[in-house]
Amino acid sequence: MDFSYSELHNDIKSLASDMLGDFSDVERLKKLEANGPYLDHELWQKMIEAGITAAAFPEALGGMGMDYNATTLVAEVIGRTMVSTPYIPCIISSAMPLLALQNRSEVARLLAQIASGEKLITAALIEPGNEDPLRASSLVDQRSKISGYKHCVPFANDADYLFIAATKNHKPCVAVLKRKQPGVKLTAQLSTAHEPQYRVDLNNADIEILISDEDAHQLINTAVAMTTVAYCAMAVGAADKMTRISGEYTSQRKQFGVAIATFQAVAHRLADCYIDTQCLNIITLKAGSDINNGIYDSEAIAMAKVWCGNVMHRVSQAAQHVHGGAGIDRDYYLFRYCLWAKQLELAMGNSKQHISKLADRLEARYLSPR
Amino acid sequence: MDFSYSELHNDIKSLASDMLGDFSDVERLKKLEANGPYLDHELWQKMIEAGITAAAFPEALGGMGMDYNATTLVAEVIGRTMVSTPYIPCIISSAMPLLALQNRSEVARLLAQIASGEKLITAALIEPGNEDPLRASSLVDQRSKISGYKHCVPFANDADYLFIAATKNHKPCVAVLKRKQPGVKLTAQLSTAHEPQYRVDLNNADIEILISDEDAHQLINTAVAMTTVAYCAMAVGAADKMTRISGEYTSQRKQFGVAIATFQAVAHRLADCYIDTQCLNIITLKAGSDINNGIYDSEAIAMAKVWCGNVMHRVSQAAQHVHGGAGIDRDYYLFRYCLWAKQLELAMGNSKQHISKLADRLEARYLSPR
Amino acid sequence: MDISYTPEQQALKNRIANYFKDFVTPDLIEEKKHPDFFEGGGPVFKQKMKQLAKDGLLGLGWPVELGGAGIGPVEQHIFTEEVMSSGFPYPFLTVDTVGPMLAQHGSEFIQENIVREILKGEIIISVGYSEPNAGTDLASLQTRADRDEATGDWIINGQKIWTSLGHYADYVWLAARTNQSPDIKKHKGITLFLVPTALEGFSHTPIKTMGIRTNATYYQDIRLPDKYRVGEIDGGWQLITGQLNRERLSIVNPGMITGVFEQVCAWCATSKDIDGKPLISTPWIKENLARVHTGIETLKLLCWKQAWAMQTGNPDMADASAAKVYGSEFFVEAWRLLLEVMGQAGTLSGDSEGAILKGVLEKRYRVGSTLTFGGGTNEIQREIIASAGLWLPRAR
Amino acid sequence: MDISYTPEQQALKNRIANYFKDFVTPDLIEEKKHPDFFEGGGPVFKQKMKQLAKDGLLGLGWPVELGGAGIGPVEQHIFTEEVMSSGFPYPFLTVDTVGPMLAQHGSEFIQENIVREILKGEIIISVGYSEPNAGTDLASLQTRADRDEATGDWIINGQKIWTSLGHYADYVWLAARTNQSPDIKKHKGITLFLVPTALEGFSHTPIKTMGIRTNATYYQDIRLPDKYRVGEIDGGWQLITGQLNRERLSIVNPGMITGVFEQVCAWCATSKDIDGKPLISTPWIKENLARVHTGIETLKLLCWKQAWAMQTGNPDMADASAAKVYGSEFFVEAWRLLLEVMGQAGTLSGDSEGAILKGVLEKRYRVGSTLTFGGGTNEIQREIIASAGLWLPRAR
Repeated sequence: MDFSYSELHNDIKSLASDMLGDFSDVERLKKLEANGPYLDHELWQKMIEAGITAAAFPEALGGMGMDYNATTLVAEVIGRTMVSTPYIPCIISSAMPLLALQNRSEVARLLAQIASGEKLITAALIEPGNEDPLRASSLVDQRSKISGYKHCVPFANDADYLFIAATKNHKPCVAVLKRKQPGVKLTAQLSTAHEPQYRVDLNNADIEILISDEDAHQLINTAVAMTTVAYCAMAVGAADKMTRISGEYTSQRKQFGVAIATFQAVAHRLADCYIDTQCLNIITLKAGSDINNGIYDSEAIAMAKVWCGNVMHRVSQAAQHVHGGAGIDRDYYLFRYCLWAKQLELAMGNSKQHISKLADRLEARYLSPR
Repeated sequence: MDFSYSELHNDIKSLASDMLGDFSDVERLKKLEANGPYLDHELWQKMIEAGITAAAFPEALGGMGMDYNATTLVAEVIGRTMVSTPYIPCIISSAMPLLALQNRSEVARLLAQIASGEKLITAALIEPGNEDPLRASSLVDQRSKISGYKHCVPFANDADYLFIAATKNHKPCVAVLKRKQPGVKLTAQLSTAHEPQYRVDLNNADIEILISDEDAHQLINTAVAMTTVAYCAMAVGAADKMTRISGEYTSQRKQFGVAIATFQAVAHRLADCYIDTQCLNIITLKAGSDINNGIYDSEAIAMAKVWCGNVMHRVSQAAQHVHGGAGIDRDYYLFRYCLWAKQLELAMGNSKQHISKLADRLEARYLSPR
Repeated sequence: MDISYTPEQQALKNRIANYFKDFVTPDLIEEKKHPDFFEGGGPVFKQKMKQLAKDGLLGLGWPVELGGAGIGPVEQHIFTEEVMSSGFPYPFLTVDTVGPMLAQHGSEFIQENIVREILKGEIIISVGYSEPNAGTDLASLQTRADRDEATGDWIINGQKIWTSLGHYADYVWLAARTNQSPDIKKHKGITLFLVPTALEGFSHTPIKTMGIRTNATYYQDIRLPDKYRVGEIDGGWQLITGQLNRERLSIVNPGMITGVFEQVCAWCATSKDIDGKPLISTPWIKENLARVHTGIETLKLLCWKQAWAMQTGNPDMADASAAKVYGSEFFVEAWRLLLEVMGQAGTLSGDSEGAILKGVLEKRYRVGSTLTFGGGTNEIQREIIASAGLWLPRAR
Repeated sequence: MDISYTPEQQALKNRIANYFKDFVTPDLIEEKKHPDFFEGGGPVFKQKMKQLAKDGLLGLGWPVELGGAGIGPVEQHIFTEEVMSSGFPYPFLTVDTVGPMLAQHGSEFIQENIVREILKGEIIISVGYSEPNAGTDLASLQTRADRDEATGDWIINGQKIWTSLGHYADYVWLAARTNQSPDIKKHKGITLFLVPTALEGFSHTPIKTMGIRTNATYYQDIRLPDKYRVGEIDGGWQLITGQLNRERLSIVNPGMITGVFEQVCAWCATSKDIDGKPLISTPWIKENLARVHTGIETLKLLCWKQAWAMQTGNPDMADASAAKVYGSEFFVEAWRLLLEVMGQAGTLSGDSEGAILKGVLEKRYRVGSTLTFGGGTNEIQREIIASAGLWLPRAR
């Protein structure tokens, strides 16, 4: 049992903290978001150059050979800084799972292009009315043409490729799709967090199926597990930051002649946020550790997402509340965290869905003959 | 819409408050309970004599012709004073539903005997492993003999009769059973609240079936509704009293040189108890009003029991917590309320069961063609 | 004790519900999409307000001599629940909180000219209390009104924030300091004024929030005739608390959620999961809905009780605070529970492709937190309950 | 970062789990039914303690030179989780909180004579802090120890309450005032002593609570040799906080619930509802169980992290408080959720006909609330978190 990070992990975290911190200056963010959802190309380029994006790729593909834990550290820093990059959909949801197929030359080539920043991939996992990627209703026919709908696909308009969960012959498959082709139509969607998202209409589009049936099932599970825990890690960063922003604000804001943080009601509510953040953090670390150990169906993953939803809701509401009006003012900087809080709560299954899943597993375990 | 009570209602409430208050002197209660669960015969006799027990009976049967609301006022006072009488199982669970059959001479005779205190009846509604009185597994055969098990029957050892929900020919029926007869065996059970309760083993015991099939269904529903809301009313009294006991204690208890009620954390927690009590009270009033209006399947009844479970849990824990050790000390007087709190939470369906019921109703309503 | 509508109240409710069925027309929906008009203020909204007045619905509970219907607070509440449930941006601050204060405490000039206009749907009033350094601690406000002894006019200078509707309101119900003496308690030097926004020296700038637009408002050497003063000089604190007591109930009006709740239930009944089963048959989804349903019914009862208490005497102060805390925190929980049933698609906004029920809940999340600190922060409400409801010694 | 047992830790866990499978024998279960022996103290309990010592399990994490196994805090925690889960009334105050403090700060006499006896399972120690007027405000304690300058002995007078196990403990770890000077801060005049309960002048009376028996203990002119003093004169406050930091983690040990949880799940799987369906297939029942399951796994992780931190350096103070608040409030919630699945039959006690799982949960309800105020009330823990974890200015 070891709760400490290696030196290399600490290095990548502090590198990311410094860089993303520099790029999350509030005035800069305001300017970028003035025209709506955006990708911070300048920062993304820097992250690629610094080796942050590909840190968990093997050296042969341009990476540093680190593990999944390293990517969650970056996700946590993103949650702390609210920069807008495709790190999670590109690196964690798409590239990391594809590492399992790196012995295939076309996959290795793609991964190397992602590592170098030459190409961008994003993940198209969910569909309108169906958020289970293992039962995608996007169908691939015998000529490897896909038709169907995906939505809430982050950064699709900037991506060269889409990592897609689809169905062929009633079985799941994983495919890579070139975005720029006839048969692929994007429609911008506006979501709470202001991440650029798109509905993708697929109409006999060309795809390359990478893997099918049981193996595809496993790969989709991997992508889902990695994405889920990445959001939880991002939530850890966001929860901690919201709590600390609130601590600073209430330590300075005076009413009745004293800092409002000296009111027990305020201090204790923030203490509850601290406790919540600790709990979310520890279960997220466990889930990440399980993924690192190859356990993609770990109960800790569902548990982490249960906490993620609850903590994002509670901490975001507490932070807004103790700020009074300032918390929701778009001139201040708390609101970005609160908007992402809702997104992180609902993406990849909310607390109730995951509790239901855990409940079904518990039932099955205790009813199965021993 | 009228939230006020009639003068007569206020009179019966203050009569009950005074009398039950007198009999709930802590030293008296301690002496009575020294030998385990008990019925306070002296108080019960006084309540009968004062006309409190039969207040909602028609005058012809020895009552004052009041309504169901009057009985919940008495239940609230019981929750406030923690006296141990069979008022709820005898009057509310058994006699009040039987009023529907008062035009039958044998029922009228029994009710008059209950009113005069000559006879005591109690309700045997639930069974081991089955808490739905509409689906009792206690079976009545063609010779009107009953066999089966009931449990958690309050005051059974003091009762002359048991009001029983049973099944005959696969349909519900309601019967009255003489306790003292071969084929009826009582075993004392110890429950959280220290109300005297019994398991009743029925083995070919004689019963008198009062009503069967659809009409029995209706009568059982009435008994269940009236009992459920009576517990909610008792819970209102208990919640308010626990909150006020805690308010007094924390106003006097000093730590760090000040009354601990001046700490915001304490004051606000008690304010939350106040809010909880208000909510429980208002929904219980609504449920009682619906019963008064003959609506025994009112959603407000289930909602009141949802609140009852939640509020009993929260207020009891809060009261214990702000007291520190004193709250659980059997030498002090809070603990009786806390023990009953758990009983009131779990009797006649807990919060989760009633939320499930409401959920099923909602589903049915929205899925039914309009 | 009979907690149900009288036949007359039931008939009124049916009539009003029927009236509002098609009241929110597509052109109003379209108008509300403009951030400045989400809370009213556009031309369609203004026309609808006049329509409401003409149809005799604006002042059901108001005295007849002021142009109301004089039916009573319960009936007024039945109306408010329905109008809010319809989605119409009903100006409850004007009609249900400031209006009645003006009717009771306004000068003859105000009574004659402004109160009647409110009931004609001609006037919208903003509330000007909060300042950058005076939020929960309202008594610290620094906006000042100085008497011009020569004319008797008041010269007003200062700044307010969170002046909702301030960009289109006709008046601001403004609290200003009229006594600068350090010897009196801070809350004893405050006077209330009704400031016409048309006067020279008034200006506003938008504050964009997560969910809605509100305003900072500025008062520079505004010369205000004394007839716009409300109540006694230095006697504003009681008017503030009186208005806030009414506001507390208005902001937790169940109409805020009843309509949305029905829509979500209907959506869950008609939407199917991947196995073709209605969403409403999923255990956790119907449980979420049942919890919201239970919360709504409870909130309704708390509000009815308050309305009934207004009719019969003085509503209890601790109970009003309890309703405000319960209601505002219930809304926060309810928006969460309802949004959960939509899954990730619940995060899609307004007109976005794929947004559910036009993103009504996504929007509610973004405006939902204001209620727990607006109208008197919930911490202050709990202090009121602790002292007025439980007689605890004061904290601090 | 690898949050899983090493193969050695897994083997240890398996071995210990196996060891405890049949450790709680029927005679111990029977003995625990006596109110005085529910938390240990009876002859069977004492024999079991010696057995644990003989089998080398009492001091896994203790240094070898004191008779321990010297394996480490994580291993000690693995043991404690299992022993608590078994239902054995493990004296964690003695072995896991006071014991280590004595090993670190005790006099030579104490080290030689008492510490070793603890690891032999021969000694039980009670904690004597709380007094009728000193609970959360511990520094106000008034029990006094006065030096007899002639002999160097201490004369102890005073009263303690909530002295759990005080009716059978061999020693009380007692905090007493040794400096009455009004010029020093209250918490700077306190010294720690280990008081043998066999000494003349010690007595106790039972305090019956909702769930368990505890004690008031009295100290009348007890003459205590200086060798029973622990740490510096007037330096007791650090020992108190040191002991409480350890207690905080012990009282939220997940072993308190893991065993019970398994039992409840198994009961829900084998019990059928009236339609013959296993209870565990009812949506709300399995949801309740899943919520408890999630809470337990989270608590385990928080405790593992603390045990690991003890091994590698100083555990974080705010995190220990966070674990205590979370754990104690989770237990309260968990007992409720588990009891709910039993319905009304859940209220039946112990040996009663119809009691489920021998009323284990009914009992837990009655003892459950103590954790939120015991071991340093949760309000104080939140103050610690606010200042040590969030650097907020101090309240009051």
